[in-house]
Amino acid sequence: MHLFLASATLPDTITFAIAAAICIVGSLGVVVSTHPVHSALMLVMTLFGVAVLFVEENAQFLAAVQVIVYAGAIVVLFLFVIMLLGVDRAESIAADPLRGQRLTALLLGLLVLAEVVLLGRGRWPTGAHSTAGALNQGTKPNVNVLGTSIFTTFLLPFEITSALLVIAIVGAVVLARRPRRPVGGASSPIPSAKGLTGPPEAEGDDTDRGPLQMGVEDLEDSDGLEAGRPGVPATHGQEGSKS
Amino acid sequence: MGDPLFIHGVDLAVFVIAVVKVVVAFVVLLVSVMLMIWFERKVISDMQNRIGPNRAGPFGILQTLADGIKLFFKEDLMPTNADRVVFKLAPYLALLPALLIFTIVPVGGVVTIAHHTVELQVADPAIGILFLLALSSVAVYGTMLAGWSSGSKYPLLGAVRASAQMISYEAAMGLSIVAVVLESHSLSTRTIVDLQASSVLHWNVFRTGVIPFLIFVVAVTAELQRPPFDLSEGEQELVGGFHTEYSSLRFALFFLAEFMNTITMSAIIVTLFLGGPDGPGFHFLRWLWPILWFAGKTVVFLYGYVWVRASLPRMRYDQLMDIGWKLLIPLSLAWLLIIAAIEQSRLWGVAILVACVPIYFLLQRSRQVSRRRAEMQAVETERARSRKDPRSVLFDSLLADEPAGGEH
Amino acid sequence: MTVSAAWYLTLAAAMFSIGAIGLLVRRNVLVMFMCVELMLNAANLTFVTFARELNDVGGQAVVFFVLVVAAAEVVVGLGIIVAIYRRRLGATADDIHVLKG
Amino acid sequence: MLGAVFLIPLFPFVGFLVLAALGRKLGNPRAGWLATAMVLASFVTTVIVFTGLFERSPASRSYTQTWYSWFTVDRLHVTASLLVDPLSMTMALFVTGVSTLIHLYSIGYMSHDEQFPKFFVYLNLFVVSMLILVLGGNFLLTFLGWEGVGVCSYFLISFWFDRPSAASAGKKAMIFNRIGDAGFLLAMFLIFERTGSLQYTTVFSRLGHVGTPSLTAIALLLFLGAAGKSAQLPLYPWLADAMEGPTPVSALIHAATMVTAGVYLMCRVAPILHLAPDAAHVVAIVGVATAFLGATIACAQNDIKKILAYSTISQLGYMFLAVGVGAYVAAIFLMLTHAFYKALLFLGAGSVIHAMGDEQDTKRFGALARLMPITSITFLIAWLSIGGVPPFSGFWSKGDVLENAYAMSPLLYVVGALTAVLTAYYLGRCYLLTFRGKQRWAEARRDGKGAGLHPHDPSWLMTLPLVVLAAASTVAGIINLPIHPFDLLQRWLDPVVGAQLRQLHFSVGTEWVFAIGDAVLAALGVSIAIGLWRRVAEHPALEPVFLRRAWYIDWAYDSFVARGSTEVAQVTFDDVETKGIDGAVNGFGGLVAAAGRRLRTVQTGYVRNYALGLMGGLVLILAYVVVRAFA
Repeated sequence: MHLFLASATLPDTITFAIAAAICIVGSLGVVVSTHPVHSALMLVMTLFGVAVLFVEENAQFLAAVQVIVYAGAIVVLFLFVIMLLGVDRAESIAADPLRGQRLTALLLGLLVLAEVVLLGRGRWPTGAHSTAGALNQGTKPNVNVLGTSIFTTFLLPFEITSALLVIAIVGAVVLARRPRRPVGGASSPIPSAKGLTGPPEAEGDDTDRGPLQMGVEDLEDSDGLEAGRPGVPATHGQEGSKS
Repeated sequence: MGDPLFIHGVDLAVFVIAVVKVVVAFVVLLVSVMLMIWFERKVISDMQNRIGPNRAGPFGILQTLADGIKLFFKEDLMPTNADRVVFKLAPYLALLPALLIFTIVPVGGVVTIAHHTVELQVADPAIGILFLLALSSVAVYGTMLAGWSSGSKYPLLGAVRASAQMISYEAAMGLSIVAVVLESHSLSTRTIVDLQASSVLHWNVFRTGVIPFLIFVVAVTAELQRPPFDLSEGEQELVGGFHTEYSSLRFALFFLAEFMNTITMSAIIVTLFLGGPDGPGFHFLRWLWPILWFAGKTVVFLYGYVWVRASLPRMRYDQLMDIGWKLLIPLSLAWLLIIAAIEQSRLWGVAILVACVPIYFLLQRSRQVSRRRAEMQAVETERARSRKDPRSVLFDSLLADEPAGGEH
Repeated sequence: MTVSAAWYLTLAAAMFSIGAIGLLVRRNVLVMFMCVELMLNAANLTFVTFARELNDVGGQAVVFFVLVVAAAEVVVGLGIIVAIYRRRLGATADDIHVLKG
Repeated sequence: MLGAVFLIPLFPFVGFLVLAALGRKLGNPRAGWLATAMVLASFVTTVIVFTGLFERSPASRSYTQTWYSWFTVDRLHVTASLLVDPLSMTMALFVTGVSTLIHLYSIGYMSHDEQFPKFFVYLNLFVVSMLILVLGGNFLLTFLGWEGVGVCSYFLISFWFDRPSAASAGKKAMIFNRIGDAGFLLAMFLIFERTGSLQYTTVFSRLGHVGTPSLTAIALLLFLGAAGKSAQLPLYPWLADAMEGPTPVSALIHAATMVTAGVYLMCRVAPILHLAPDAAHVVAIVGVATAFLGATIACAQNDIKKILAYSTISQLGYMFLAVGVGAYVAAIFLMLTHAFYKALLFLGAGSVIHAMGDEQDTKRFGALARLMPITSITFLIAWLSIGGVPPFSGFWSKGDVLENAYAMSPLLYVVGALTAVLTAYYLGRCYLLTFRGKQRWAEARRDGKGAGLHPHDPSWLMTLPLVVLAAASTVAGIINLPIHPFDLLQRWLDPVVGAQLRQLHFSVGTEWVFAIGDAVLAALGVSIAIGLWRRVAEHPALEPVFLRRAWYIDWAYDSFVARGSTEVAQVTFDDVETKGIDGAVNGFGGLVAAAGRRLRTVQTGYVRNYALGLMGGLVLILAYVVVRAFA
């Protein structure tokens, strides 16, 4: 491992240092934050750091896609779920109920880190050569190079991935769908009786809705919009229904 | 390829020029926001047959400044339930994308300063369009976090609505941009603008066949949450939208961000579809004319936004989602396919066009079916609603797909 | 000339380890999920670094696929989480141990 | 015209497909008519092809039609090709001809059967298989037909599968045939190994490079196959049991066509047999032994179909005798004539059985001649024919065989002659018991059903084949008279087997001596039969239990082979299977289950615990990589 930055220019070094710091702090933030929303924001920060590093490494397209897909879609999805499900209560991370889990985890994590850093010093040539074409092709922009590669060498994986996306969409819809309930059940004259046997009655009428509506209603079901509020300790309504 | 400014390496002059460009862009943007607010108020007043701001400065042109100063000195309130960090962070997250997107807009041609070729735009990254898409997808955060961190239900609902809306329309917007990219074979805004130069017929509006332009304008309007797509701040339902709990300077920031976004997006429309700074010029002050053309085109769009705001009623939420998912996305997708096919050969274009016809009818049929089902469900819901507590009725009507009644 | 690959790899390893530790330590399913994303990002960073180091566009292409797969994974994963939370609000990963032998 | 040869098997195949798909819809008579029409069409095509072949000069009477390359494995290249030469055409002619008649007969015979269409499905499939066997241009295609007729034989023997005896008879036939087929297969392997081909013409052209031991082995293995198919010693017992099938089946498959496939195969491989004289001797000895054995058993049987079955075995033995002594033409000649009169006998027996309400015991018949004149007369003709009474066809064909046998060894002639006497005798017994003497069926049947019977000749559908076959049996001898210009078959087959034929050097006088001797033998048998059985129905001394039980050979098979193998199987099951293999499997399963119970505690259900495990695995893998990197 080269421990010297001699070969790197100053702006590059500074950029790397800042981005790396963002990444590390962000990663730690994800793990340490008690509040899932904070974790998500820290994750976004990390993602931006990684995007910067991508640009540094001449992967402009990936940097952009990283932001568009990860920050713009995935984490937003996380936030949606967090906010709409009303599960954004702070988690008490003082102690772990699984004995020894935390210590072992820390130990293993550090071991992995140590091993990888060690690996940086070792050599294990596999003899593998470039397979998918050169990355630097004169003045050709990164987007063109990557695009050509994806639509020629990696065409089949690309198509399969698109199929995977469709499957994921269908799967998500099926998962998020609430099974149709007979309307008769919803119009039960005794709400309290229904409350004993099933989920709260507010769910009665929605038969076919997306996660958005559902989420808000869950929030409502859980007896209190307070659930959607940050900073409210986990001591209310649905504590009983947990266990 | 790339910014000609950095071709010969970075020296002090280059550095200074870059910094100057940033500062100028920032200042210009802020000032134009100020003017925009004034402009909007004045135009709407005119349309509503009243005078509008006329006290501060000539024609009330300093009214915005006065409002800003007032807001600056107001008490900064923070709700007790608020998530303090995020609450403070959100306005900046809203402002930042608006500012950054403007950096890739070419506001004029190319000038030479101190032997350096300088493009009149803050930056010209090779992946400019991706940058635009990335930032517009990041723009959701400000809204979303602001609403959530307020710790209050109306802002939360407003934020959820807004972000759902933004995410929905982003797809259509992206697809219509792809049509432009397909025509220009480049992601750089400078290249896109250059390719449109010299003739009105080279403008992407015509080269992509108008449809992507229309889709883009509608989608951008929804992204900006300008009327008629400003449901997230429907006063009757949600008080003031996601920034209900904000006050003082933080509120000003949101306000700023909103109008800055409007300006930026108008500029982007002009850049992508209307040739940017392209237009006839004179030898006298050669560098000035493109800038004027650019500003003029942008103002036309700004006026359009104001005009729309003054004249169109707000849409219903289900209509909004319908337009986004069932009209704009399929349409832009189909159009994109057709353009791509024509790019390949004319025969392919015809083939795809023909293929789109049955798909269109299929979509029509599915819409019909879903509408009928929704109507049937509405009846059931009406029955169930009669015995619910008022609060849930409110939310059902705000968030349900089916017509909530009263707004027809 | 930018910073040497070793630094990037070390950074990626650190991120990976942090993500892994987070996955093992946190009980909130959503946060665990985010930790998985962290680990994925670390892997992506490694890929990109090697792509640069070996001058092979394959590394970047793989990252592209990882992004797409991550998106699909999150969609389904969050769907599952929504389904779980619908049953029992505020459940943590430890509450869902019905799969034990 | 030769190009039409593919139509020969195609017609019945189409019939088979149509009947298999739509047989039930076509219903009782129509399905039968369709099947018959298809076989008739096949017959007509065969005649056309035959004439085409006939027009050619004798030297060029060999034509191979290749459909397509069937498969290729390394050196083995097998084509689906048909071989048209005098031998195959002779077989094809008589197969399709006899099949047509028996199909016709079956329409009447099976008219009351509920599975009428299915019967014709099988029958058509059988004809297809038989034709492929006969016309196949290589060993493998012949083997395909060989197996096809085997499976059809199984289907048809067990046609009334609700009778346990029929079901087990089918199984028995299958098992005995399998033994023979194994021989055939091994022979094919050996042929391919030695000559590199399975095509008849190629194989025969390369025989010069193959050593005599190999040829003997090939010939013996092929003979094993032929013995299985043609019911020779020691694989003959299934044929008697095969009589459980419907009588037309017995006539077609188990008398006229399928069982002669072995003889056909032997004639087909005459070049091999010719070069392996030891094997030929074995064939001749086994043949004559079978002939004698079958004849003696037939003398003591009461069941009319059993008599005919053992008679068939005996006659097949005769044919193998002919093959073994190198008289291939005589074998084919005997096969042809035998096909006529044996089919006639079976169909006649079928008529009688039909008329007697499914009674098969000759001791319960008697005096049917007046009631069933046509059946009686045709049966009489068949008897005289098979008995070798001049000028019926059997006289000529059998005489031919005996003459050749004598040329090889007088001993063979003596046994053959004895058999000839026996043949005339036991069929005379059968005829006399059935059609002459006292009427016994009314009182003999204890269930009293016999009293109400009014036996009569069946409809024209069934009598027509009888008459045609009777005519054929009478005059078929003219196709190969021992006088030069009239030895048609001899000259016709000359291109195929002429080179391997044993040349006889008898003077005309000697020929006359042989002919008179044959006639005397026949007369002897006939007169003994008439003398003994004309009036009396019981001669216990002439029907010893020893013969009635068929030399106890079935019993021997049962006691030694069947029971022995059952014992072995039982021991294997008890000790090896139950204790050894099952024990090991169960023990392993128990081990896994026990381990699972122990390991179950690891399965906590906590996702994070599992993740911990994953992480541990990662650490280990990385550790390995690190060690590799530095090592």
